[in-house]
Amino acid sequence: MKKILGILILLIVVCGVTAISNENFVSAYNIQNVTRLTSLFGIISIGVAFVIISGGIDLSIGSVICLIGTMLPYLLAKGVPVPLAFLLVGVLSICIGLAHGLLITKLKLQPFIVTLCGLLIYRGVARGITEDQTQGFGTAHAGLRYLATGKIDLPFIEGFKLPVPFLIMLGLALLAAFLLNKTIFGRYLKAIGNNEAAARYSGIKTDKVVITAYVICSFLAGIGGILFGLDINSVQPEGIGNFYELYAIAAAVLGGCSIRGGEGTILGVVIGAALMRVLRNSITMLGIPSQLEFAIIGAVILVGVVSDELVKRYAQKRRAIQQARQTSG
Amino acid sequence: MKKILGILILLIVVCGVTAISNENFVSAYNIQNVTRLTSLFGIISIGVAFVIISGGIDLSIGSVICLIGTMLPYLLAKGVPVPLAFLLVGVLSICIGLAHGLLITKLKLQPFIVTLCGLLIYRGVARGITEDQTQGFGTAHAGLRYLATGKIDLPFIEGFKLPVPFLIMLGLALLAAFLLNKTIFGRYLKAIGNNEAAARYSGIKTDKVVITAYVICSFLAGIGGILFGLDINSVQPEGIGNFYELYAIAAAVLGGCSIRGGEGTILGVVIGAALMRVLRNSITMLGIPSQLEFAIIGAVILVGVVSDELVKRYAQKRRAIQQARQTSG
Amino acid sequence: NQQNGNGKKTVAFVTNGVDPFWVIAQRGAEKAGEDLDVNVEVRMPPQGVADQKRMVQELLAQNVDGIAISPIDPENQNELLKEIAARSILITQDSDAPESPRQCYIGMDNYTAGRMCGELVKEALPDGGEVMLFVGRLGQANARQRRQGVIDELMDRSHDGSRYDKPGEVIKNDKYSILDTRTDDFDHPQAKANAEDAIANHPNLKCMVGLFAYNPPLCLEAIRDAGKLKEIKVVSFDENEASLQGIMDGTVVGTVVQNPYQYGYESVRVLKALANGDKSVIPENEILHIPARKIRKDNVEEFWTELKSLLGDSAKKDPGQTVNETIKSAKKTDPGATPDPRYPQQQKEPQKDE
Amino acid sequence: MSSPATTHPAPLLEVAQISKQFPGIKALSQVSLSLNHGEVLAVIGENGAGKSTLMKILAGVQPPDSGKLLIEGAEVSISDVEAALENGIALIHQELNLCENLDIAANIFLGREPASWNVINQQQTYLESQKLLKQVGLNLPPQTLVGDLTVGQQQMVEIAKALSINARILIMDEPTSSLSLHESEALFAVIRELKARGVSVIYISHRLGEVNDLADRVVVLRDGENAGDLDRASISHERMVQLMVGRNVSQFFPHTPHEPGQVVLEVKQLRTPAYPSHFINFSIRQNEIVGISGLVGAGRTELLQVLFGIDSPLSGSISVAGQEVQINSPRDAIRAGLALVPEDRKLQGLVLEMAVRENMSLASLTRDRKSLGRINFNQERNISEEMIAVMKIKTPSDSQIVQFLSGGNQQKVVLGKWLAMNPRVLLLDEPTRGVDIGAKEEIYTLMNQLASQGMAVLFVSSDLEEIRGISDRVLVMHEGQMTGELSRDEFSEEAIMQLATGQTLSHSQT
Ligand SMILES: Nc1ncnc2c1ncn2[C@@H]1O[C@H](COP(=O)(O)OP(=O)(O)OP(=O)(O)O)[C@@H](O)[C@H]1O
Ligand SMILES: Nc1ncnc2c1ncn2[C@@H]1O[C@H](COP(=O)(O)OP(=O)(O)OP(=O)(O)O)[C@@H](O)[C@H]1O
Ligand SMILES: O[C@@H]1[C@@H](O)[C@H](O)OC[C@H]1O
Ligand SMILES: [Mg+2]
Ligand SMILES: [Mg+2]
Repeated sequence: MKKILGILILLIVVCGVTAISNENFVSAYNIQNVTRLTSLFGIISIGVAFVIISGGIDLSIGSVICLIGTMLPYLLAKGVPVPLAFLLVGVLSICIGLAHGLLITKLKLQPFIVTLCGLLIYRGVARGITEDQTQGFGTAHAGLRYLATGKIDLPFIEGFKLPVPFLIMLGLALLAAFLLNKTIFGRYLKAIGNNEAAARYSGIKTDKVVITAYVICSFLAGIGGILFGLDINSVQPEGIGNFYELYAIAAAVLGGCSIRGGEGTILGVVIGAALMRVLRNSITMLGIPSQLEFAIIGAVILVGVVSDELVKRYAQKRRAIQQARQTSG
Repeated sequence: MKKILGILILLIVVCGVTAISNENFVSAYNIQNVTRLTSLFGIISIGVAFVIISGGIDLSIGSVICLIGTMLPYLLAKGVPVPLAFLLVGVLSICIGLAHGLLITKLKLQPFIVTLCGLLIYRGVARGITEDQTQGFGTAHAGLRYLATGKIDLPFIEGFKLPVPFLIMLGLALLAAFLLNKTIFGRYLKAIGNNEAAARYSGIKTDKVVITAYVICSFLAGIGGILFGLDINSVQPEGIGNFYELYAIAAAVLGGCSIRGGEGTILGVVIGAALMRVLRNSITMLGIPSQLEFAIIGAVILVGVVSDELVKRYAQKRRAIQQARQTSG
Repeated sequence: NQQNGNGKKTVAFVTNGVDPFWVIAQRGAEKAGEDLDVNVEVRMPPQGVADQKRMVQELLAQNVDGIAISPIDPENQNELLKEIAARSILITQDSDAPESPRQCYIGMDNYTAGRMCGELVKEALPDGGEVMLFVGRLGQANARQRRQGVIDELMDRSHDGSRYDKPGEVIKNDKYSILDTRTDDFDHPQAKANAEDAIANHPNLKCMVGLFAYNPPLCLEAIRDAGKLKEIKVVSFDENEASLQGIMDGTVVGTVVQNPYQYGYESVRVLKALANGDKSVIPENEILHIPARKIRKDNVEEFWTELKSLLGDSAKKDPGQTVNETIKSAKKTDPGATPDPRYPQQQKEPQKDE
Repeated sequence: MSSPATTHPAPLLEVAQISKQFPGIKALSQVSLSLNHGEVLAVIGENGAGKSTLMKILAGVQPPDSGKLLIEGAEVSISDVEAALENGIALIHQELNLCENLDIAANIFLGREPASWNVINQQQTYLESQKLLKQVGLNLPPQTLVGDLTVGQQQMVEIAKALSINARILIMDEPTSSLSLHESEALFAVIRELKARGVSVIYISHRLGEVNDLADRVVVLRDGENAGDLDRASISHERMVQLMVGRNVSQFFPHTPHEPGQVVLEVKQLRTPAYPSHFINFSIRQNEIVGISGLVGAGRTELLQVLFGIDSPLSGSISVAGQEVQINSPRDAIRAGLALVPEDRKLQGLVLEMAVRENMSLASLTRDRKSLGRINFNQERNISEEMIAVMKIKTPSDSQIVQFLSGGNQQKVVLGKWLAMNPRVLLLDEPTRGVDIGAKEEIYTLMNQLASQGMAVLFVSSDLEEIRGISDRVLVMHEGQMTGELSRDEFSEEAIMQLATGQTLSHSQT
């Protein structure tokens, strides 16, 4: 909770500063856009959070987005009916996660290496299949595109409409939070992230749990790929999703996931994703040259983790002093 | 040694197959090119090997290449004299490594996160300073460019000329191997990578050693940046070096560095870098569509680590059986 | 020069990146290969200059008889271009390198094309207004030249391709103000986000100019989502299907199209001739000018019908397919010198100012 | 406060009023002690008494919050390990601290490599290592990778390393906890020799027998404070225990004979991966406590791990309550009614970052789950509260993070996790390793209770007193083989050692 508080305050400060210096920031239109993108990145960040909590890492997310994001329009263009196409790409993303999980648990390969290979392979396959040609839904499938670009009127608020991806993200986040906090799977995941051996010695089928985490991650990356594709309607295999795994990981870490495993909350991850998107938006709104975008995002993440560490140390010291006073007093 | 053998055989096989199916592969011109690129990637891979052996990771290499690679021509274009410009970018790259090392050791931040921020920041800074304009040396500094593009006649072999970067890489590799195997620093590095606490309890100033590893890595990335820049003579701030950290890490891992730390040889890393380059070259020479390039490289790395693991297991099992036979016999 | 295999000549066509635009060019090159009985190797470097250098050297290692290249950074790549000229035959296409020993340039002038784009903006906003530019990377020479063309045209400056206005500063005269140039690094979601941010941040924005093929459709997406089709005009570059559809619908003012198919076809034709020692294919000024064209509402239908008829029927069958895919099935074009019917007015004289 | 009992004007080392606070715990409070030249000083105390913390302060691993250190009367500041080494202080840590990727010689000289111009003189390290290895009785080439050694051999390397420092003050924090009797003897010989050379040794152990044999003087810590000193003459088992726990411990091994019931666990022709050429056969009955004795590396841990499904057997059969069971994972073992308290509670027993409650429920969550895989939070709380009460676990609440409990209480949490599963057979691997006397006694009592309630208890221990004290029956292993079985009246130390070293019993056949 304390970890979330810090980033929440940061988010509010960034929003506040931007809103004060540029009122367009709080226009319904802008908020809708930021919300939509937060939702898309939030979904993939939630996925990677599961892997990070299990003590692993997934570098292949961007390439999974690429593969699934190109395969859906590719299949549709080939005349595959919509439900079947969805089924196929869904199964594909699950198989990818399964492959990662199996290699990592059964062959004991390093997650970093396995998913680095994934990063290279999936984009390569997508580029090979599509021969590097941009894929799109054209003007057909407008209904489908509603999933990514649709907006829903809100009963009480004038002007502001809720982007459909936000609802998807919300649903997934609630499900993820439930999984993580209320189910034995979530408990096992955290136990494994902290101490894999102890979990195994307690009769937990750790391999199954870890594999499930990778499957969730790839599956959500797949959903991300579908939504990104539907959103922009032009999926270039060579370019789409490059570096998105790093944004997702950064969001998860900002949101309180420890790269060492065992720690993390879904709410934090979503706030982390929101902070990343709001930052990019604010940079534009504040008139900062777009070239500096990444430098600023990087600096904010760094400041975030550094201050988190310093606050932790300070709190520890304070507690020690207080206790000393109590003991002596 | 055994780890190197596997990848060496793989390298030879790839070379052999390609040479048989396309004689141009063994033309002096092609070998020179592959050697030059191997040398450039070899240099940054050697750098990251130090960090990996210390048990860390460096994701910022590509961005350091970008920053140093753009700053050198930028400074020269601003009229800074050559030696001063070299000094400045050298110091800059060392400071970057120092910053990483200090954050990781003194603030106990995760290497993954620190260098991820670096990845975002350095490229952002380079883009900001150059305002996204491509930097180049134009036709000036031809002498300087000799460092990257020069070739040296060999006394005995007709036609083939040794690219200068190869000599640079050779010098650095020998120095690195000496550091790693013969000096106290190398010993400490391996000790820290395997068991940081044990090293600390032995009176080793672990922080200093780890910081040095990051400095070496960033410094070699800086040299890489200079050479890449001199080689292509046109440094696009948004483009140069993207994903190079991943190639460097992959080369190091292929070459026998364990991502868990404590293990690795410089010879292996150089062979790893060579394999990555030769593979890309072979794909072209064999007429495989270039879109599949990455898929194939990813697959080869994966096959490499998987078979490494399987061989290790098989050897273990064999040893166990032999021992059993001895005991019972 | 050594031929590969069966005595056929082999020529190469090297692009400056991966883009649907280049797939069209590839078809042209391949068609020429078929028609003229030469082997054609097409290379698209995804990662900029370094990749381009590597691909070129690999082609040279394979002893190709000629290379037609779109240099990403012509000034600084001179050495590589010299290397090509020394080991093979060098011509440039799409983007010229006048300082290099190239025998010939095939294509248009990006700066002039940018100015044509600027003219479309002027037509769209006769009374002036706020304009914003969108492009993949400013590191690429053609992007810089196009951008400068638009700016100079709107600012009513003289024709001078060597000017450079820094990005990040508002450029304005009494009529037009060019607020910014946003780049997206070929990240399409970011390209759309850039357009959205512009809409959110500049309520008085009147026109968006997309300088790379994928930019205009993404601008259009953002404008449509924002419900601002009436307020904001889109000016386009290249013939992305969505851009053409926009011109038909009236949501896009117009587009400046090049002739990538012809770039490909002509490159192969010229290279083959040169490889056989026939220098007559090269015009005196060493520029085979394939001019850019403006496509507006009045000629889009004609252009698109031509395009579709050229590409065959399959384009109509499945609207989900992109232009580039349908081009794969491109069938019969007139061989050799007769240009592609889409681009009727091929000129062989140097371009002039408007 | 500090009044050395000896005649030396200034003791070699004086610790004055050292305090150290950890978050939530006052580890040391105004602790003082002194160490004379050529003296073996034993420091004892219950788990968490602060022994290791004090030693880490002396070795420069951790800084004290307050207090002074004096060497030969002069105050010194020991800010890091290097400073400690300069002052001639070397520490053998409680846990092994070796680099498995380096060879023996490299480990011995780590941090002090003989070198010129930073280039290591390998030859010299090998030569000197050879001598040191001989001294500690380890017959291995110094080029051997430490990762290939057994735990006991690694501990001997640690000792050789400490010797190589040529320290004036050598601190050993529980050096024998992973040594066999044989290796322990070699260590004691080394200590006596050091003492003869005038080296002072601070020796920490929970094995009071050793302390009795070795120590010139004993300092007792309790709850981070000085609890008393004993000089050579007044050292006795009872006095030490009394000072440590603050009361008299009357009956240390609370053995009540049990009437064995039905056979619950039967193992036939079992081959383990560590010793594939040996077959193991044995059985245990209800109400029985069976101890497995043997030297380090005898394959006892391996046997329990195979029974519990951590490792898979190569062949053979395991039956529980007369029914043959296939055990390929801990899950299978749990289903069959087995439970294992593993050897290393921090590595295998506990999730240190999680709460007491969450650790306690880790094994039973699946059994108690609600629909949709939800956790039954009520049941979880009930179990943990019940176990805390039954086992008298000292913790502020069941949401305390396990890391902050003392070793004994941590061990009880592991036990509680399994008792919640109500197993038929309880397997315990070194259940009292590193556990203090008070908690030890409680664990013994618990084992007794469980056995009398009908559970079969099978435990592995390297502590002979413990084996003899609480077992109904003892099995002895040697290099992966069951070499014998002893009933309670045959439990002599000699008999067990004979079997443990692979000899046949001289007086009778089993
Ligand atoms: N790094 C640390 N952080 C927090 N608490 C600590 C730390 N190290 C030790 N403690 C706590 O300080 C107290 C003293 O621990 P210490 O290890 O010195 O005990 P000990 O006497 O060596 O016990 P044992 O016999 O179990 O080894 C314990 O309560 C322990 O949990
Ligand atoms: N992880 C492992 N890898 C390789 N060998 C092992 C491993 N664990 C145990 N062994 C070996 O298997 C054999 C049996 O060891 P085991 O730990 O079962 O013995 P033990 O009697 O329990 O001794 P200890 O007192 O050390 O626990 C020993 O030779 C040991 O070195
Ligand atoms: O150079 C090409 C340009 O002409 C086109 O507009 O977009 C893609 C570029 O690669
Ligand atoms: Mg201790
Ligand atoms: Mg054991």
